[in-house]
Amino acid sequence: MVFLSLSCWIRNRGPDRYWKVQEVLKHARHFRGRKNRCYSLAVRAVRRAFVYATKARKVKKRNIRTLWITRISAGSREHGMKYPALMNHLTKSSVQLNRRVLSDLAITEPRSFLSLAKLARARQQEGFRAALGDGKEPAGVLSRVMLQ
Amino acid sequence: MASGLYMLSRGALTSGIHCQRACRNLLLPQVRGKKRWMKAYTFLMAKKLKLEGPPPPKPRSQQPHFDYHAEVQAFSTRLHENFSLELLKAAFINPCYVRVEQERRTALGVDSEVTALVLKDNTELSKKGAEFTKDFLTDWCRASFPSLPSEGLASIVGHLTGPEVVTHVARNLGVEDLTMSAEFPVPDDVLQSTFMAVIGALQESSGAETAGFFLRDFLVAQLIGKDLFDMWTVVNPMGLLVEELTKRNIALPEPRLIRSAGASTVLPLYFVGLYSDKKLLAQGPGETIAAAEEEAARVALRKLFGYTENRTPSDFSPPQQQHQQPRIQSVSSN
Amino acid sequence: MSSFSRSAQQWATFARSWFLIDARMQPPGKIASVCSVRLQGKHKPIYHALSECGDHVVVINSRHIAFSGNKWEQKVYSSHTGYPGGFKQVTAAQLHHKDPKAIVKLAVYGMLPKNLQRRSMMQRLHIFPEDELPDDIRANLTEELPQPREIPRKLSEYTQEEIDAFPRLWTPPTDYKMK
Amino acid sequence: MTSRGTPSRFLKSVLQNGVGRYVCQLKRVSIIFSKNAQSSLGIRDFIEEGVVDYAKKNPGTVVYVSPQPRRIPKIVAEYLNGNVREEIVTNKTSAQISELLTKLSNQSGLDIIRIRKPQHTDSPSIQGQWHPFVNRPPSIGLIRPLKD
Repeated sequence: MVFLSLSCWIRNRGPDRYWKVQEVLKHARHFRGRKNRCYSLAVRAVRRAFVYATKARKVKKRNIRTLWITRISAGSREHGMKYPALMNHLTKSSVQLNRRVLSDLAITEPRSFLSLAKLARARQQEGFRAALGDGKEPAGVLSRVMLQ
Repeated sequence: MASGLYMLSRGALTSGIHCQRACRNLLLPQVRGKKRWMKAYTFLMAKKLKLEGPPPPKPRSQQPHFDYHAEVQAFSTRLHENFSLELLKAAFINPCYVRVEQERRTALGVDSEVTALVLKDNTELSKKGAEFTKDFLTDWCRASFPSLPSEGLASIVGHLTGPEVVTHVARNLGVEDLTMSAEFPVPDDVLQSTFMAVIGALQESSGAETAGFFLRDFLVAQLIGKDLFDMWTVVNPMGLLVEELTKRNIALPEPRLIRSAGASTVLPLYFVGLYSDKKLLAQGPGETIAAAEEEAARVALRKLFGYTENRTPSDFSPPQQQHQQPRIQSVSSN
Repeated sequence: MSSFSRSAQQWATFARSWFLIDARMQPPGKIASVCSVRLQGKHKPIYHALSECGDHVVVINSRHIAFSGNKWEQKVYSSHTGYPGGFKQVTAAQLHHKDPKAIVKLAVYGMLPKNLQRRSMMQRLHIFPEDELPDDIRANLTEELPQPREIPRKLSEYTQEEIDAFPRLWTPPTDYKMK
Repeated sequence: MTSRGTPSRFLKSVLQNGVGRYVCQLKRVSIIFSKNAQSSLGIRDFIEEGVVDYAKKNPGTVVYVSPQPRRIPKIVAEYLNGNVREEIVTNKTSAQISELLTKLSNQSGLDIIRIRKPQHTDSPSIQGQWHPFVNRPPSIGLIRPLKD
């Protein structure tokens, strides 16, 4: 190649590698071992870390939801209910609190959580009563209960 | 940038005869692209910084873009207050600054009669402001916590007017930039007296009520999230509780162990309940029975004094006259 | 309501409780599931996998556990010593005879999550074959857990009136011979 | 970005701003531009059209306009808590710059880094935080002596 002027030649030289390396090492400074200072090791680790970070953004939501559910179930067990029953009957009594709020309530506001559990319990009993009727069999059915 | 150009041209000169034509052109166009001298330059500067240490801080008033009058005016309007500007400017002048300025002028050999330094320092304003602050805060605390004894009130007021809180507030209100002080960074006591002087100036220019709202909005707001016994050191809460209960003619507390877990381990937990007249006054957890009892006494005191965590929040609503202006501000801020 | 100081509140929230459970006539699996929840701390609303908030569980009367079916003879506990020919297999009855704590311990160990905290959780499990407890452990206890299964009554524990009043499906003839 | 590698903080405000009254946290704006450079065209427009309006609308902010030869045009914003932000406004139009200034004056001046949670409180609990004895009936006091 022919360069007519020095400035064109200077412009043509490749990019400065130092800054490219720094761009990568910037993200690797907190890594353990030589990964935090050697480019060739760092570049792989950084790429892997970014892949993990991308995937973790979805997984985090899942994990946090599991944690909420564990906490709510612990809280509801303290009041003698199971988690599915609590959630089901809260929904039926149109309490639209989500799991995050419920788990926060179980930790920081135990009394509100207790009243929610009581509400769910009342709804459950109501449901049972509606399903079982008043203990009488439907018309036209003879059963041992009636004979007694 | 200039040094970079210089280095390049020197390199070109030594590189040979056939470059001489190019060399003449070199100074004209600016070299684009990656600044390859930057790495060496950055390293040099970092090394220099490491050897010499960071430069001494320079007051904002000596840096470019600083118009004292405009800054003071903006300070006044920013806080939605009507300061009289002369008073406010006087409030920022500390006696140490006046003294140093006087010395500087005599050292320069300026005739003291021709350019006499006519500056009023803020000693009076500061004294006045400090007094007003103390009075107002004591009144406010008494109104908000009517059952708190005077020692507690004094310690809350002492905390709020103490150097730690006041300098924190002053630094975050931009008082430090405007303060005329002999030293920089401004020492804590100077900053504190300056802030008090600002309050004094406000009281003189717009009256005690406005100054009271100012104090409520900026100093009392620092109480949020604070525990009573963070500010008030009580060594023997049980003794204080007994004293308080005898004052109110309530039966004396009787501590009882109500819960315990892991008593023989290194992580025990005891719950001690204080019963007065067979009613549960308070309960408190602790690592040992003595600590739990003390904690229970503290809880009982908090309840007695009305300083529990679930008390009604203090009233910070804007005063009636200023009702229009802050609302517009808050809308525009959203 | 409470308004404790911050340090006291923290100490109370993260304190470890000590639970007591009586394993007399209980199926070991049910005992183990109760224990493993408490050991992991999953019964607390502050549960977090990394905060090690599990409690202590004391199991007494582990010698008197009850298996259903013919598990005492049929259930096999296998292990391998690592040497050739080192595959050991013992039935539940044999194992229980050798070590009355082993069956409950293995059942709990299998129900805990398989991670690095498993060993430290197991250290918080205290099993005693009989109902005698050392004094230092007895001092720690906070609560007794209800037994997961109601203990069935033996025939010898019924009074004669109760036996007479028991409804009968069929009255045997007088000349009926019991096999 | 990996979340471990980036700095983070909790949500907070300067001096409980907004509890009593709202104080605009932007105390000083310096507009630095070149009188004849092409890249300062937009900011020169803005200075002709909008800067006076801006200064009138925000009397609590001191605006300095300083032409400096052959400079990258920028806006230096100083906040009450002492933080300084520089915004480069090369080749930006007048409307964009006005938008940027509004944004700067609405900010609190705290570091713009990842905020761990969208809400934060110093005293999370009103009813008292959960502790192991909160939901235990008082009848289960100290454990009964075992039958020996």
